[in-house]
Amino acid sequence: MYELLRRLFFLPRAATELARAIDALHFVVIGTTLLGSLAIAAAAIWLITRYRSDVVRPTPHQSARASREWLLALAVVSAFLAAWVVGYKQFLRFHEPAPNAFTVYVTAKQWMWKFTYPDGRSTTDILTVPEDQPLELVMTSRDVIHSFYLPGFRAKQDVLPGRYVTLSLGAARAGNYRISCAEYCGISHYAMSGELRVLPAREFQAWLEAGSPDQNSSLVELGRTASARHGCFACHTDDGQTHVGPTWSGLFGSEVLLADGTRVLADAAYLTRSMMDPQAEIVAGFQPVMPTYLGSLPQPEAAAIVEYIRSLRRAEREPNPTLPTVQVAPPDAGATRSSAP
Amino acid sequence: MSELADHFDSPERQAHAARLGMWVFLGSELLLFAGLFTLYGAYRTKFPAEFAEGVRHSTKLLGSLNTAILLVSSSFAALAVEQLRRARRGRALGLLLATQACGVVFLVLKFIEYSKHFALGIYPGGQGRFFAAHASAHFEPFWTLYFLTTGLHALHVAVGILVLAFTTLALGRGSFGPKFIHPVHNATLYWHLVDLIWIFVWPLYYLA
Amino acid sequence: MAPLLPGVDDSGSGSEQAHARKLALAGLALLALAGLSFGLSYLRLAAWALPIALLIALAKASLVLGCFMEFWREAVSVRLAALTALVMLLLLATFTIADVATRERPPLLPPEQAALTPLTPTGALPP
Amino acid sequence: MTTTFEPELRVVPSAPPRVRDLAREWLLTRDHKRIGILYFAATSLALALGGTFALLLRIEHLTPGPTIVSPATYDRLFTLHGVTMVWLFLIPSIPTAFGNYLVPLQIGAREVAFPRLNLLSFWIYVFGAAFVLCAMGLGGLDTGWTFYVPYSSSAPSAVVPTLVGIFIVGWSTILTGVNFIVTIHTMRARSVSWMRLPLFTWAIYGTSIIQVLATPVLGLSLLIVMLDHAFSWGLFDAARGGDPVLYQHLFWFYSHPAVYIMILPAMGVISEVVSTFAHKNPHSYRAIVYATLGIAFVGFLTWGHHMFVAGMSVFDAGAFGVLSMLVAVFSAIKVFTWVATLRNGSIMLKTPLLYVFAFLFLFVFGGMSGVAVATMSLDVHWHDTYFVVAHFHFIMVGGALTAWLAALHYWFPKVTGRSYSERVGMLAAVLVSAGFFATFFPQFLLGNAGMPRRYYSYPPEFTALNVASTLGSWLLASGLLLALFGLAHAFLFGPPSGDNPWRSRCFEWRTASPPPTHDFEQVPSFELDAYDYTTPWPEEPSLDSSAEEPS
Ligand code: HEA
Ligand code: HEA
Ligand code: HEC
Ligand code: CUA
Ligand SMILES: [Cu+2]
Repeated sequence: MYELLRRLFFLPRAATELARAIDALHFVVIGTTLLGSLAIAAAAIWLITRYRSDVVRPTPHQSARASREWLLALAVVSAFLAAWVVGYKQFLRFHEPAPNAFTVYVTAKQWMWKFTYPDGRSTTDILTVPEDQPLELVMTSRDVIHSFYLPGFRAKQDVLPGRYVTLSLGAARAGNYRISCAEYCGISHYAMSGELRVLPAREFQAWLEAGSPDQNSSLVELGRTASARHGCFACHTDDGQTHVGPTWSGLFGSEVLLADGTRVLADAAYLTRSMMDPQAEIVAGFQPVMPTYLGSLPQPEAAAIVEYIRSLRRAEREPNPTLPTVQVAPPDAGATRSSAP
Repeated sequence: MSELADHFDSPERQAHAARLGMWVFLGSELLLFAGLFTLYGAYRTKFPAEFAEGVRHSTKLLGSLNTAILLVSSSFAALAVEQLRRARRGRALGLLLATQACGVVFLVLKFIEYSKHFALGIYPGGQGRFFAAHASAHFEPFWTLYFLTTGLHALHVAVGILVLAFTTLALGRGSFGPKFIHPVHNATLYWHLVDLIWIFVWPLYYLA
Repeated sequence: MAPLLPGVDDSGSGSEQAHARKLALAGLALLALAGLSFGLSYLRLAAWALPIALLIALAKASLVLGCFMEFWREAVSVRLAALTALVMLLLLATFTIADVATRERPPLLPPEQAALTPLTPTGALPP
Repeated sequence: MTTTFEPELRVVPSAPPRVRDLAREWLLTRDHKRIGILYFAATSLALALGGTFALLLRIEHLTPGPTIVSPATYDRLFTLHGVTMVWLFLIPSIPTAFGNYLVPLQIGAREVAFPRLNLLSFWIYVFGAAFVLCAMGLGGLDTGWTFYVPYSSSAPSAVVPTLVGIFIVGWSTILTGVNFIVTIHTMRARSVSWMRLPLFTWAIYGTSIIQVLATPVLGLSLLIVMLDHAFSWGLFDAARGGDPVLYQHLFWFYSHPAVYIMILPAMGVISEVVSTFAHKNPHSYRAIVYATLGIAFVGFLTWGHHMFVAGMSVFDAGAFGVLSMLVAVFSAIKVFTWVATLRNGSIMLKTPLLYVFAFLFLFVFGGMSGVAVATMSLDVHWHDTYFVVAHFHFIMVGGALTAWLAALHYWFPKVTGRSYSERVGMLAAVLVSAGFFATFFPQFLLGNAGMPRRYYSYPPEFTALNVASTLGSWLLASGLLLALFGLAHAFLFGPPSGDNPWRSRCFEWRTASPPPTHDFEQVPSFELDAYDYTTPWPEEPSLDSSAEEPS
């Protein structure tokens, strides 16, 4: 039944559980639309034929009863609100941080997609991810607004310059899915496409091992040197001591209490936001003194620092994680501002 | 210009139409500034520290002097209408001229303010050496909004002066009398709106 | 005070004169409020400075509206027109500022989902 | 204002005096009826232009790859199409052409409140429109009609002149709005109280409120974009702390209410036509009035539904989602009322009613697809795809343009005093509706399949649906041409229609057709309600409706 309807509505194959749930809502809402407009049209035809008259006659003055009007309005509004409730819940799932997520950094620019992986490697326009692991994208743009669109996931998110936005996609079924740019971004907007390849775990591992032969330092190592170079250790430590800022040890995956009383999960997205927009979320008990690194900390280095912070919680147990080696793009020459005051 | 246009059936209706038209137009003008107030609120939420600091850099004395001038000018305008109602055309003319004079002084002071900012290297759009020296913080939104808001407001002051000037001329020619003052009233309404907007611009950009 | 102010004089009928005096008084009150606001700006009111300044501005605006623009003497249609415009201004500002103020935090998650236990160390890559 | 307005303008200096007088009489007229007709001519020209651009867009999509134009030209074409259709055609069309002509007649006035302002506003419109078209024609603009920053602040095209032109047109919109509000408040004949106003006038009233309050916000956002493009002020530039999403807030705070500027007058037309051709009072007059005002006000609260995936906070997104659902209810109430009005009527099936029938089906479909895109999780998939394109064409073409055609046929005898051929009219209506459906229904499916909008070329698997859409657009265009041809023919050769061929009770029909210069020889007392069909008019023989059919 689902399959039939999906084909009838020209929807592409659904990659995730969430996409299927959205399709179900889709069928209900569009089904109502079709039936509703046909019903209205049918009623109009019937009334026109029934009351059509060759002679213009006086007609009785009719007025609706207010109670009935209210009832009708209430019925319609409740139907619409029901759709909203279900839709909003599903919508939120695109923005929930997923535990265990496979996080990829996405950089959009006219007219290509660049993907930076947890192990530091980068690819253009083709994104390869493992099956059965929730996928999370942390995205930013180098120039104008683009929109990352995965029809198979029923997912889309505008990618903005100067900001990191996240998109949680859930675990996908193996297969190839089209990526398009959905926000007009200039003359080659229509050509800014890519492909998402979801591989079964084994194949993914093979892909990982096959790629990037000439990489020479681990991403974690790179993250450590980048942190040192950008002066993070002036305020942060990696050994559990609190300094000007909170320590990074054990930070990743923990729950952070913010100054305004809310709690957030310290995932890749949060850490990235902490670097790029530190004033937005202030950790409880600290001063809002951290400068923003937006524009001065290039994407690959930010990714590396996040990986480094992530490594700090397992450092006690499992030293020297055997992450694949990486290659990081040279620091971004296009950065517009220096961090030095 | 005769007092009653032929498609109106009474002078009261015509006056009501003119006043309503003016007020609706003022509502429209208010929404022009609504966008600027909104941007102010949004950017201040984003950069509270920069905005607080920006306010400290503004030309507070001149701005406050301008506030006083506008308030006084508005009082003059209101009194002018009052005098006209009592058929004192001479006084009304004087008060209207005083209102315009205040407006001109306002614009002159505004000009001085701007040149002070320029001297410090503060230009709209985050251009100038002030911003180069404070590259780690984002002062640009505050200053760009400052120039945009006060500039647009100054434009309205200028238009207000012109409107008042035309009204004064017509009044001098004797077009309006105690029974037919709504053109004058409307011109002052516009002036009051310009004042109203400044009443909110002032604390936002100069005081706190 | 009256002779000092242009436009206010002692001739004319009582109620007319009272009206002119009222206008003059309103003008003075406006200046006084502005002075108050100016003075307060030198105190260190921190977070309170802006709300207080805006409250005073509101008071001044009501004076201008009420006395100079004769808002309350206008027809209902006129008052409605002005009020509608004001409401629209507030709506635009409220929703836009709310966006900036509530960004990047999904506050509407049910607590059991928000409160996640620390992750397994191998979160990055599949085994 | 009785002194003559000395025209300095010499329109055609060398022409013989008769032409010159005629030109002066029309181009400097302060008669609301003539201004309405001038507006009609100007906005129809805009429709023809915008429609021509649309046909080119469709032809380009006949094949997946390049077909007739280059990518750069395609981008300019859809921007031209959107800008022309929205600001030069649909927003002014019904209010300025039909509103100007009919509102004074419907309220028993001899003029609008500010006739000179009315003329001024027409010329501002013409000037602004010419500016926009020249700028875009000569310089080109490729940002889409939404001008999103940061693309628009650096786009290598004629951003500034085009926006200046739209800014000018905006002034015309505001002045027209002020004029109508004041007219309806102060110019009503004594017996025409608020709750006796014809529904079309109510619709124009609601529209004017939106025009006056929303347009300045558009003006401001365009101004900021211009300053950015011209002087690099960068208020929304991320590198300078700016936030491009704030631009979108400002733009949609205008543009969502603007879509109700487009649909409310159309709804007003439908209310009139349904009641007239059913010869029955609206099932609930009050419901329609309150729904009109409800749309005008609540319509201001939903702008964020264009930004669900724009990087807005999920809190705001949820709020805008729920408010969008609320505004939709008012439209539903209207639809139900129109249908219920037909019950127990004495229905005369003529071309305008046929258009109303098309409107009902297409508007409900399009409106419900609006509810579908307001359902947040669904919009994540549909946003900026052809599904949205289909949604708004269903409402703006299937709804508003259809209502415009209905109005054209309905008031044609009122304005010209002639009757058109029902046979041609009905054939055109069927062609337009069928062509419309063939053009835009496939676009819903394209959106589902994941084809983004503003795409010059597309993957080959979308070919079949695109070809169907293109063929449909030709059918639609021929239907429109046939309708225009029918009316043009009737204008020149049509038989006289009589003063009130539809046997309408609405106030504008209580004077001659076409009306005398001062609208009413003597303003009637309007004792009978605009929608009172309970009694036959004494002087009016109950006519056999087939007698109306022109031979
Ligand atoms: C005249 C123009 C017009 C009108 C009236 C509307 C009306 C509505 N629109 Fe539409 N819209 C546009 C023009 C219009 N729109 C345009 C131009 C765009 C795209 C802009 C761009 O990006 O370029 C757009 C885009 C747009 C979006 C953004 C999509 C996206 O970009 O992702 C959304 C999202 O919520 C939306 C929602 C709605 C809703 C809820 C209504 C409601 O008002 C509809 C209400 C009507 C009904 C609901 C029908 C009547 C209902 C019944 C009779 C009930 C039947 C009963 C049952 C079946 C229960 N519109
Ligand atoms: C009022 C609004 C309106 C109207 C009426 C239309 C009418 C039509 N539109 Fe338009 N459209 C928009 C508003 C409108 N559109 C907007 C706002 C956009 C978004 C732009 C953007 O992305 O920025 C858009 C985008 C848009 C696209 C998407 C482009 C893209 O994203 O790549 C397409 C594609 O098919 C399209 C097609 C059509 C067609 C086939 C018609 C047809 O209905 C047209 C029918 C009309 C005619 C065919 C004219 C007939 C008359 C003549 C031919 C007369 C001949 C001349 C003389 C007698 C002098 N439109
Ligand atoms: C001037 C001191 C200073 C410097 C330099 C600094 N930080 Fe911070 N940082 C802080 C403070 C104080 C906090 C806590 C308050 C807050 O959240 O902003 C913090 C918080 C953080 C957090 C969130 C920690 C948590 O417990 O949630 C991260 C991640 C972070 N910083 C990363 C970095 C990185 C990466 C760098 C260098 C590129 C850096 N910081 C440089 C002062 C600094
Ligand atoms: Cu990138 Cu469109
Ligand atoms: Cu909308």
